[in-house]
Amino acid sequence: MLRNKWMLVAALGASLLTGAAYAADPVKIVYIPKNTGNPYFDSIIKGFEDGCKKLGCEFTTVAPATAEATSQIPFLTAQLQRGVDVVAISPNSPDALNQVFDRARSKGTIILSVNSDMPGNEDHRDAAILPVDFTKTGPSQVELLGSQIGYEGDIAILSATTDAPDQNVWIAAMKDTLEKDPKYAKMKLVTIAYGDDDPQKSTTEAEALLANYPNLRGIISPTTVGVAAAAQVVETAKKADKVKVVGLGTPNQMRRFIENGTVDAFQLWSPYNEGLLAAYFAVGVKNGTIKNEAGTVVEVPELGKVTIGDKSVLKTQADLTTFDKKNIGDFNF
Amino acid sequence: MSLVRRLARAREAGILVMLVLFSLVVGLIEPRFLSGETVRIVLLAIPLIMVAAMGEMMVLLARHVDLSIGSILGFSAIAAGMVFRDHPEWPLFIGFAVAILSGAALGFVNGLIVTLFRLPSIIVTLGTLSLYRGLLFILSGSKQIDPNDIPEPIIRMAQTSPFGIPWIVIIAFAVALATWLFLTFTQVGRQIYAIGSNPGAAPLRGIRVVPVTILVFTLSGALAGLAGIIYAARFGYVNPGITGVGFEFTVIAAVVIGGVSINGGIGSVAGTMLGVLFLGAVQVALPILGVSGFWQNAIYGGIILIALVIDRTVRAGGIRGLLARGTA
Amino acid sequence: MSASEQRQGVNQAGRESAAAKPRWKILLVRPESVTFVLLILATIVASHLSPFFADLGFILESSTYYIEFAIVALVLTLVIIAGEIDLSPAAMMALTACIFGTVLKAGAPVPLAMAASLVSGLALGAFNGFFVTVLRLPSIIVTIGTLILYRGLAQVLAGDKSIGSFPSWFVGIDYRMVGIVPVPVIIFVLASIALGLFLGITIYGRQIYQIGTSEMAAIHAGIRVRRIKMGLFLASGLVSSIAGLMTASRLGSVRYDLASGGELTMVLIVMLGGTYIFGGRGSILGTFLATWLLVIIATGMTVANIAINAQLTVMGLLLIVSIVATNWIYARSQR
Amino acid sequence: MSTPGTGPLVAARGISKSFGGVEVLRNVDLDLAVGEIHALLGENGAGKSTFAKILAGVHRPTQGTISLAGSPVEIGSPIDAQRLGITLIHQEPLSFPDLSVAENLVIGQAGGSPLKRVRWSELAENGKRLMSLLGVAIDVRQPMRGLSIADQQMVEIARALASDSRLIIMDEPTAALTPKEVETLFVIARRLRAEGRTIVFISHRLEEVRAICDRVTIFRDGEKIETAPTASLSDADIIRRMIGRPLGEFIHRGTSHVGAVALSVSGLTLPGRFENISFDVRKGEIVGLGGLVGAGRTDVARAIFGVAPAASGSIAVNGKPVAIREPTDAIANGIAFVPEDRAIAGIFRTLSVESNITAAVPDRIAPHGLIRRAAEKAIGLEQVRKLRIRLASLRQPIGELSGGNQQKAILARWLLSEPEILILDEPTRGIDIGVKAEFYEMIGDLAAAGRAILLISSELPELLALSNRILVMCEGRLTAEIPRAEATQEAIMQAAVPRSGVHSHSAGAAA
Repeated sequence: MLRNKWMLVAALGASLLTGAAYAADPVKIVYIPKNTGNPYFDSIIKGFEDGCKKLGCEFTTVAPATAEATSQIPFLTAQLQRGVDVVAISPNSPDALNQVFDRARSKGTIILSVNSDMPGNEDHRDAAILPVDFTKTGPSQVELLGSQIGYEGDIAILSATTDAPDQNVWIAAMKDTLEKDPKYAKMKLVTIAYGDDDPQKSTTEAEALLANYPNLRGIISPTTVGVAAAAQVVETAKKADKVKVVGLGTPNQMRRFIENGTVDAFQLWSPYNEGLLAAYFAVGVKNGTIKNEAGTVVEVPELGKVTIGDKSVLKTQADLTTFDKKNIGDFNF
Repeated sequence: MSLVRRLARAREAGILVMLVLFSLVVGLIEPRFLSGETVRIVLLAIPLIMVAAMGEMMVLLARHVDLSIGSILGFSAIAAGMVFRDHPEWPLFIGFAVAILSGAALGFVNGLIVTLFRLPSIIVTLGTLSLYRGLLFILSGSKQIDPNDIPEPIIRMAQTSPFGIPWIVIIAFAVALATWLFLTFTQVGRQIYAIGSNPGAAPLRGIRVVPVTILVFTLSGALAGLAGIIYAARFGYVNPGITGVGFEFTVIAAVVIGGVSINGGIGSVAGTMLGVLFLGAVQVALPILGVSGFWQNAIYGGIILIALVIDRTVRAGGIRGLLARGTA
Repeated sequence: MSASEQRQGVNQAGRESAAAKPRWKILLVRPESVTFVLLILATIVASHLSPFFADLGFILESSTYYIEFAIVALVLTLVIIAGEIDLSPAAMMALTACIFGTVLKAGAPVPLAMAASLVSGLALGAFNGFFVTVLRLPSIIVTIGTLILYRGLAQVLAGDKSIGSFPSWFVGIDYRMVGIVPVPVIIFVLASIALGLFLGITIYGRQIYQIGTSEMAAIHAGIRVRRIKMGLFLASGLVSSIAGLMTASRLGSVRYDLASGGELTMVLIVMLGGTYIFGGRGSILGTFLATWLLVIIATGMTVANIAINAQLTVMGLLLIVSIVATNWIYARSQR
Repeated sequence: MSTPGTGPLVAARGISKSFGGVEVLRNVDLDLAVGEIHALLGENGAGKSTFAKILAGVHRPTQGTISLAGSPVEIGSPIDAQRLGITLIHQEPLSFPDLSVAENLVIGQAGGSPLKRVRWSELAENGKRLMSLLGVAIDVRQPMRGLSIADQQMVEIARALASDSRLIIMDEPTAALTPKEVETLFVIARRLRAEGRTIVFISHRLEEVRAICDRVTIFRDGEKIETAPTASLSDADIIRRMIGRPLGEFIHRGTSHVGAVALSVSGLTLPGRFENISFDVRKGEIVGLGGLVGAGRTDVARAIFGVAPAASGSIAVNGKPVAIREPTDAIANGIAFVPEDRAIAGIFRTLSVESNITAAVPDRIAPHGLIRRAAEKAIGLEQVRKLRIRLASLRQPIGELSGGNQQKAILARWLLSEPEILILDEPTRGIDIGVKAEFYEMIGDLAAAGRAILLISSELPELLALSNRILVMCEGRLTAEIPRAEATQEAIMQAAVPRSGVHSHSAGAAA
């Protein structure tokens, strides 16, 4: 907390002294997460900070209070007015920001979509930094749960909202895997519930799952709010041995459940690395050392080589990281 | 006139009938709804709303409204969570005290502004809704309180107690009982009803409207603070941007379903409890029926409007009075 | 209850009539005066806070994010002067915009979809007006109910999908410029002049003040109170759908959470403009100045990288302080 | 007159009170003895209610001191008054409609901590006892909502009894009561006096004052005129002191020619308010409408004007039936209405005199919707001159004017609409005595100019002086029509007071 406040002061100070602070004209990067107070994005910010420390770029972050579609726009405009070179953003809407992006890019500002892309609107941003190969999320989650329940029994999915694009892609892949891979033939997907990424709603939905399906063996929740709610419900109902919970969660959010045995394992990737990669990529593109086109290889000391893919998409890692009792102590985000 | 009185008395009975009918209809569509498991889920879902609803009910009884309870809940939960996280060695009751006292303090400020400047509470608390949320972001440094920062005994409150019923349920019903005793058997409790019933006459009758009004807002804040602890217990973490957002509308919906008049003076603890139960049943029924969560807000809004019309009808002395022209 | 005391005082008769107040004193208690002073102060402070602030083009561009609310706030000013309030316009903006998007997606041409949005705006306003004028329920509570209901219906209609791919001529109203002034700002200025004249020199404006000052007296003077109030709620619905369409054009897409929390901003603008929360007093000029005050404050804080938590705090404080100040000045002027 | 050896219970010295710069009480000295019933008399607006409210802590005096039982006291609030043993029975009963009768009897009473336990059975017992003492059959467990005004008034009286006060102030307590209830009240009042309590009795009814009051104090124009033993003054003496000049001067020598029927009302009914009201008003005629407060007179006027239309019955103007659904319809038919409660239903307090005067004639100042300042100013000035309205500027807020000038502005508003039928509801309430005479003159002139006038008034001398005929209402019904020749105060009162002794619970609205 202390460090955070200091950061704020530093940012404020920097903003007041702009003009005199950069004799060497460092690249100015701003990151706009979905909303403030979300621990997930704090890790991305940390990645940016560490990256910029090494590269000598100037980094700030600003965020709206709510993850509502338009709440990022005033911040975006203000940053452009401040003359930043690179805007990295985790957009709250796949299309509401298009107009502002277009204008920023016409003035030479680089727009990076971080952590999620803008499906269908890829030509409004310069590149996307994604944490993992999203096609692997679905099968990987199914395998994780299957291994815990002996590849047999009723399972359910607790998702975010019915229209959440990422989650829907993953769920489709999960269904596909369950249907086509004979390994999972005995696992039966009984329902998909939607908790709207709201703790209360997710909790009620998870409770309804337990009530409606007495033979339920497992829940996959590919959203951080949902997986925590599901774990909490299973713990409260004292059914941890019967119903296994897997999903995508952050270590800090899930640590308790891992340590008390409610949850055996869950998955995620490294948001920190996203920030790091984004910083390296941004500085490289701005300085002309990296060509923003498919096939170019970006080298980040901590990550190794990352190749720019189709539609200028960069992925920090290929496979998801699995967290369990053995390794969770190594992570703090 | 007798119709008015009968309707007024029948408020609680009416909600009970609504609750039973609703459960039966849902049960007919989806028999799984009528199970012991549902009762357990509903009981777990309602303490959060019930505790805050008791406070909001008192505010409405005094012919005011408190829109800031969601932010107060968030603030108190963060404050208590920070105590738990930064001082794990302190006894737990300090966290409780911090939550309840910080809530009471914010409620006190609401009451002070409303009475000191004679402003409509709805506008004042719309302002403090934003103000308190801002303060809680500042207090928390925009950092959430993670599950492993919340002590084990707090989490267990949502799971068990020596009596088998989870502590949070016991707390909720204890708060309801205390509220009932307070409103029914103390001078000041009756004065709350009197102020809401006729705010103009209250000071002429020797009622100290200003302190009583401030007290009501303070109690509402304190109970929202207590609800903050229940939130931490039930959901296992507190997030500055999520915890308590939109909570005020849920609570107001529950209270007005419970027959508490938005024009003050009318309402009972029993009715409010039924209102909370009804809302809990709706919340649990939606996923069981497979209705999209997107309907929830529309249903709340509709319920508030219907309750308003019913209240107006009762006060106007039935449908005929409602349709009578001219100025009332 | 000082008001009732004063009433009784008047009722119980008096002898001498007090002398009229001097002009300068009347000017001093004009509701807009404080707003104007604050506007100048805020501009100075914001310019010192960040070197990037003092750029007219930038301020005008940033203003487009608040202009939609401000246009609604102009009508809300009339509603509040008439002694009522409407807390649902932001939700109406979302619902009518979602209706626009849905109709468009169903294959209708843009003009038809726009018409659907405008008509639904009128219908939503009429729904509010029905509760207030026919059932005689307090508007402050009714519109809290419809605020939740309309937003909920928008959610039912659109889920959390964003509805987009509007034709390109429809998109980007805020990038169309007249000189360096974006079109929404032009609309706002024109609407301000029109409503200012409406309120200032037409008989309806006069009657709105009279209704807000004393509804009973207005009824007894043969003023069609219900009709005028219904008209105001209809106007509120209509202007909300216009603002919703402007937002849709600016974003190029709509979602149920469009303009969420906007009711706070709208009420804030009207209150900052010195309009009296209990009706009978206020002006379009005040709301106009308050809009720029808000734009300056919000933009100034954002461009100075002041964290959002401080911004929430400032906005909440501003609302409360502005009502307290207006009430205080008003009470003083009555002495 | 106070008992020798003991000082007065209340000694008020130099009490003055102003509201917004307008003085309503001037330098009043008054002693109230222990164990007396003391009448405060005066016309409406003479200051007696204000004085009573100062004693009860509702208002604070601008100047002056009050001593209670010899020691100076500060009565800053109703709570202070209660603690000092002073209770006020309000003219219009105060109640908490959602609380039970029993609770209404005690709520807010001083004493005990806020957390003191409420003992419900005791409350009910206590309530029953008080009700039987007053001889009324009210179930104390039912909520106040729905009680008639008379019953509410009895609860208000019971409350004063329950409070065990040494000074009980009754502000027109009998206005809504039946003779039988009034008698019970008097019995109780005498007993309270015997217990050594002091009662202040405010009433317009001289016979009641004679029946129980030991002394009377007469107020006029905010000043105390005289305190004297009741027996030492004749009715004529009292009236002379109240109005400052002999009654005779007021009588309008009707010179108007009474013409055809202008307004005809038949079978007008609004359930709960009034029933089957039929009468005619002719051109050039002043028809008085008398009755007690709450008899439904104002409701009838509001119905004719369309503010709260009747449920059934018909209204005809100049022989043609008209449908009046809202005031606009009434105005279109040439009806004007000067309402009783000027502060609430008459003036726009913070708006200019000008805009107040022109409020009912939008078409004359704004022919195409746009206001013509010049026309408005001309109209305003003309009215100010015609009615001799005293003001500093036409743009001045009307609230800054005196009551009489406010009322003139309202009258001006309606004269602008050139009405054929003018309904005046208590037109001279709260108006200076001098201005009152001007009003009487104007009303007479209006009738002389051929306008039909319906005059509602609670001041019997006013009715008697101005009316060609007097209609009387009681509990929502017309009970008498008295030609001028036969009209006396007694005749009017007889028709105005309910006879049955049983209230109809439906007639419960304030006039």
